[in-house]
Amino acid sequence: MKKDDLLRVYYLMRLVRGFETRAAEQYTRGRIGGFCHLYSGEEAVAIGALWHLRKDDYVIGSYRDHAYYLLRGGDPGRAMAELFGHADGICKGKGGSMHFFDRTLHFYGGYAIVGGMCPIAAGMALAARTRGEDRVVLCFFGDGATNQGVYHEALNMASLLKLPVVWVCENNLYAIGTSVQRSSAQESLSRKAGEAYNMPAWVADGMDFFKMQSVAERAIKRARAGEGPSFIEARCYRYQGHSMSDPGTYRGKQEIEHWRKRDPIPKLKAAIRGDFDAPEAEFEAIDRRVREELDRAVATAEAGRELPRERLYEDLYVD
Amino acid sequence: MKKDDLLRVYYLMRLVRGFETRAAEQYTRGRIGGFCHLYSGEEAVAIGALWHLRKDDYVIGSYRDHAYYLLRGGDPGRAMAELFGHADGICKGKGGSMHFFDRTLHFYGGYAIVGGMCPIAAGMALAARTRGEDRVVLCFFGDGATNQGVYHEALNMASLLKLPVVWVCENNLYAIGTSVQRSSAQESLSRKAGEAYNMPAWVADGMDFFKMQSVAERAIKRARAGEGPSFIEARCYRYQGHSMSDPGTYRGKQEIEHWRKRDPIPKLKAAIRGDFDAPEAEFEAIDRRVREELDRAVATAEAGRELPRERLYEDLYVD
Amino acid sequence: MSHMTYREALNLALREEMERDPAVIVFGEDVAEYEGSFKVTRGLLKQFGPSRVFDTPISEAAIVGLATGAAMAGLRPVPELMTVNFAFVAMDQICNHLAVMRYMFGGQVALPVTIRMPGGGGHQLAAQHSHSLEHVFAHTPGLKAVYPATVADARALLKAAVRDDNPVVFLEHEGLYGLKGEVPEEAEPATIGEAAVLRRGRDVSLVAYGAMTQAALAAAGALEKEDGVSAEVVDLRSLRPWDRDLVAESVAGTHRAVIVEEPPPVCGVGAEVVATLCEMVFDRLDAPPVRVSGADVPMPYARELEQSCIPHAADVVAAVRRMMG
Amino acid sequence: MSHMTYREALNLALREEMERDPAVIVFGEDVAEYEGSFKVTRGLLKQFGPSRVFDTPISEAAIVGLATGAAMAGLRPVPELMTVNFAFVAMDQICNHLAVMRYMFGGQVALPVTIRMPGGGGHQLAAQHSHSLEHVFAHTPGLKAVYPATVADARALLKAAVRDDNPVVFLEHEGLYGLKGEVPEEAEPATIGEAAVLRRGRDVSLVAYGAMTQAALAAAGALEKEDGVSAEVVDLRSLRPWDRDLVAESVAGTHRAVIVEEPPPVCGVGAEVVATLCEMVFDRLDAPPVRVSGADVPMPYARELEQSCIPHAADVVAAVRRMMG
Ligand SMILES: Cc1ncc(C[n+]2csc(CCOP(=O)(O)OP(=O)(O)O)c2C)c(N)n1
Ligand SMILES: Cc1ncc(C[n+]2csc(CCOP(=O)(O)OP(=O)(O)O)c2C)c(N)n1
Ligand SMILES: [Mg+2]
Ligand SMILES: [Mg+2]
Repeated sequence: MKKDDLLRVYYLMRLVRGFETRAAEQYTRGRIGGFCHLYSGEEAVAIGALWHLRKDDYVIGSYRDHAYYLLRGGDPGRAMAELFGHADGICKGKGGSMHFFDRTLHFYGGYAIVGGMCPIAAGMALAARTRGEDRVVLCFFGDGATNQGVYHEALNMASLLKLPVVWVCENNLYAIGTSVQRSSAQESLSRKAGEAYNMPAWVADGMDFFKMQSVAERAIKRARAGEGPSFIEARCYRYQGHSMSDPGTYRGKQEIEHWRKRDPIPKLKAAIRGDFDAPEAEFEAIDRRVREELDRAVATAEAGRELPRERLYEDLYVD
Repeated sequence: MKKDDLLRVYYLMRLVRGFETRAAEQYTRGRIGGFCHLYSGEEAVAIGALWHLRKDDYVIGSYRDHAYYLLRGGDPGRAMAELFGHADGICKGKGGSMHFFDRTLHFYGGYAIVGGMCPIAAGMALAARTRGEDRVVLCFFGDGATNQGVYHEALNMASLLKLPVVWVCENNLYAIGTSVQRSSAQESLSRKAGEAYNMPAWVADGMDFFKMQSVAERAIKRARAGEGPSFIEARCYRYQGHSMSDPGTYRGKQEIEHWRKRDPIPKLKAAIRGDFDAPEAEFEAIDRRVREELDRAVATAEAGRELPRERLYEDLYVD
Repeated sequence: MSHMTYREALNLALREEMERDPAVIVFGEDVAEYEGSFKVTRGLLKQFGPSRVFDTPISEAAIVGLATGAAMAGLRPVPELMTVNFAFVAMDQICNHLAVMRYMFGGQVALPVTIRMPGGGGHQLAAQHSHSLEHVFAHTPGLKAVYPATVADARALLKAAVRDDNPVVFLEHEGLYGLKGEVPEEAEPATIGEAAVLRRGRDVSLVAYGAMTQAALAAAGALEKEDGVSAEVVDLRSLRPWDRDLVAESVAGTHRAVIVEEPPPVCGVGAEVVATLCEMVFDRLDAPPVRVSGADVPMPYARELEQSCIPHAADVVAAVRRMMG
Repeated sequence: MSHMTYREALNLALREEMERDPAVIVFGEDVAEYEGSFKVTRGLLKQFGPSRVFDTPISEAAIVGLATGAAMAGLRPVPELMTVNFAFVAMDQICNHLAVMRYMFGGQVALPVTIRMPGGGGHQLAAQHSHSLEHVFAHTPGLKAVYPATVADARALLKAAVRDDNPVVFLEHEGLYGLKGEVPEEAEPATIGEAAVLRRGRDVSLVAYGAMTQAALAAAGALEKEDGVSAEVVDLRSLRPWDRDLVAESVAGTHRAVIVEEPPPVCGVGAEVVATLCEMVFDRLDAPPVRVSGADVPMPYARELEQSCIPHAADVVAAVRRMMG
């Protein structure tokens, strides 16, 4: 990869991480309500998985969805406005943190029901295939989703119909307070999917951008070529509790430390520096740019307001 | 196995087959309504699977359930009365063909929703385990059930909790008009279950009593010993359409012929004759006994009547 | 005009809409090669090929989700659930995904999905296979729900549902598939949300939908002949949105209302109609509006018992007599 | 008497029932080690051990099925669904298995299952996480459904549910967990199916349940002070069976009824109450009974918008003023 590209990856990492930090701050200040799930620690998964995606490909995922929107090219200001519940938010404040969505970016939503988005992903792929397009669908979900019935139905159907879906399982080892060991009889989620639904299934290091993008490239190519779905189990970790209201005390300090040592950001930085001449100032400039963007995002959000009550009944039906 | 036991198996085969023939007749005469699914062709599956079960073990299954009830020691007369919708039927005529149930025999029901009985089976096993009993649960369902979400949830849960369940998949190659190939991305249903839920999974010849009982014996022992659930894929065939209202034209004559040649009844007879001195008259006596029992069953059913309308609201709640 | 069955009218509507718009696709359990459990999709695979008409595994939740995703990405899916009973396993996809998505995403997406669901009792299918779930769909903002009662409506409402840019739950009554009637040569889609007066009357309004319109019509005939009572019969046709105005107008004219519904009463469509009549025309009521509903039990298998759970014309007649008496 | 929160009262009831009967077991997502999303199951794992209190995967349908099977084989399971929203994925197991089994098997089996489900809006959880499904459970023969509105009832109704030999859907309002109140030292189980008059009044009956009793009580206070109107407040407590007699008696006394419910109105509990009042006390009504219901939209996330969807005391007051005016 070229240096510019790598610096862009670095930028995206910082952007996603930084956005979550701001979201946490605003949540603590009471500006954001409801559930707010942060992606911090898992950046390499989404950035890697989405790296080879075309603009017209589809993305869909769970409620831990700020990153997907930002990575598809979303506007941090409109994202923050959505978190504030404001009318200029991505979904006019009707969706909130768990329900980001931007049709123009082909980011088709964050969903709050575990596993619920999986058959919808298959449906998008079906539409693409039916119209003879070579678009691909990337679907993100957690380890916990693999215990939900509809997930199994969706994987079977996608494989049977050879639909162009890439299933990206963010295996961060926990579903709220329950570890994968305690929730899945088959701890290898790639085997659980691959064997049962007869599709290629890979394990990837979700803390490493390079590993993620290379597996995802294969999966996307396969899907685009009409060879059907495949499955990526991205082993990763969320640094924070499940959501802003979870202290996350079920995980030992040592475990958290272990994973924090594998943080994707310094790892990426080191990799860039190993291959290129890249003075600290270059990274600092990016950090500053991100900071400014996010300052603006918060300012935008602060300046907005909720939809007026009269517009409550809008957006329910197409006339 | 001793000759007496084998003749008992022969008797059970005849009883199950004969009951279905009578049910079909009565259905055609309009005495039986609703859906009526016959087990003809699959006798060896249930007889083999249940052979090593103790009286106090639990059995549960799908709507194709006449055999389960009869094989647990049920009364063909009360079964036929249930099909007629009469008050002296097993469920007072409230259940019908798809919902046989006899608490005293620990046969805990036939269920009409594909896959719906699977978590219930796990729950019965949980109760046994919680009370420190060594009872085992045998759960029957079709190939089609393996595409239903709740089935996956149940298998995972049973394996995770190490519950004493034996999952018996009657893979008769079709779910109504849809073949396994066209409905399951993983055609090997044993692999689909075994790999995904980390439990032993065997394929057995469901047209052969001996094969079935020997696999089931292992599975039951395992469960009884507290080693957790296992899975049996019984490869079998239903001779009739899916239910009495399905002509079954989606299957070729040749295919049906092929399977009919493997009919479990003559196969069993030949095996008995190979090992023992067993003149035709012995078999004929059994055939006659079955005929008489079934004549009585039909007569019982014909003599009955429906629950009076005043009793419509009974059996809804425990007071 | 041509003469056909309710089943044939549905089939015709599907064919017409598929011919009209290549975005319309049909899928579900045994809808393609087997041509549907009730043969409503007969001939579609042959005419439109496997990319537009295909069979799925027994995975109702995924069937609905597949339709939702396909609609979001530009198709116009018309999945079939083999019967409405299996909507229970797909309830989350119907009520907590399909229904809410447009709203929660701020109106960014249209979801033109029509989910066909045959249902209703009367065939001795017992408790697990005899549900009517219209009250759930009628309750749920974001959905539309329709229930044709006539052959002409089977076609016209299905065409309207398929062309609607919103999710529509399309309920069909298994007992009506053989019903015969006329359909116009050139069928226009119906307007979803409009009820119809099936029979004019002065003394009481019988409000019904689906198969219960048959009971209401028969009751109206008997009341006329035997009691000299003139009953108006209103067919709701749509359950969400529903035609409050037409129903209120009818009752304002007759001053009496009997609502006929097949499922058990509690929190049902009948309750909604009564509550709405109170809100709209309370002062015009000469008697309390009453419901004639299914028995409040799971459906029993036995023939007579089952029949005693389902409202018949005689029950409607009796209710009217009590009211007038 | 001791003073505690609604949450603590639920916890106490669980402990008491588990101490009383070794057949009572508790399971669900994060109920054991994590002690419950809302901490209602705090301390249970420690006190009763992992064979009676355990965590499950995110598999609500199987959670309910597990409870059903365990109950059929002699236990008395009290599963928790993390929130009522996830009942959608378990709807088939609740409404088409648990609810119907006793009946369809001719009364051979008892199913003492209590499914606890926290729910209700007001916390900005948006469309997919703010459902109220009581209308579905109230509709379904074979189920019982209760919804405690007070701290004492949280304990007494939960004890009653656990001891009941029938399936009980036990609804808890997330907004009430912090509510404080008195519970008697020795709590007897409540009687499922009995409503309660929370406040006596002469001019109008405010019928509510769950968190909406708070709005009704506040409205009654305001009406007394500001309008000199004396409002009676009836808490339904049970939604299936529900106390038609007590509600009818109250309305027969006041001649006016306002029903307050949190979810959208169509085919809801409010509609059922109105329809029943028409059947029982139509002639005693001085005004049409009205519903004050949630807005007929999926729940929006934004704070003010969400609040405008949920009935408040002011809405109830306004409805009464319109009615009296
Ligand atoms: C069907 C359903 N059940 C329960 C929940 C509550 N819930 C929200 S997130 C969550 C854990 C999901 O864990 P996982 O899938 O691993 O994703 P992660 O949060 O770790 O990214 C649970 C149980 C839900 N949203 N949907
Ligand atoms: C959830 C659900 N979906 C659809 C049906 C309708 N249906 C009844 S039986 C059946 C086929 C089941 O096939 P399989 O599981 O292979 O069992 P078999 O009938 O072959 O014994 C279908 C689709 C149902 N009963 N339940
Ligand atoms: Mg996780
Ligand atoms: Mg089969």
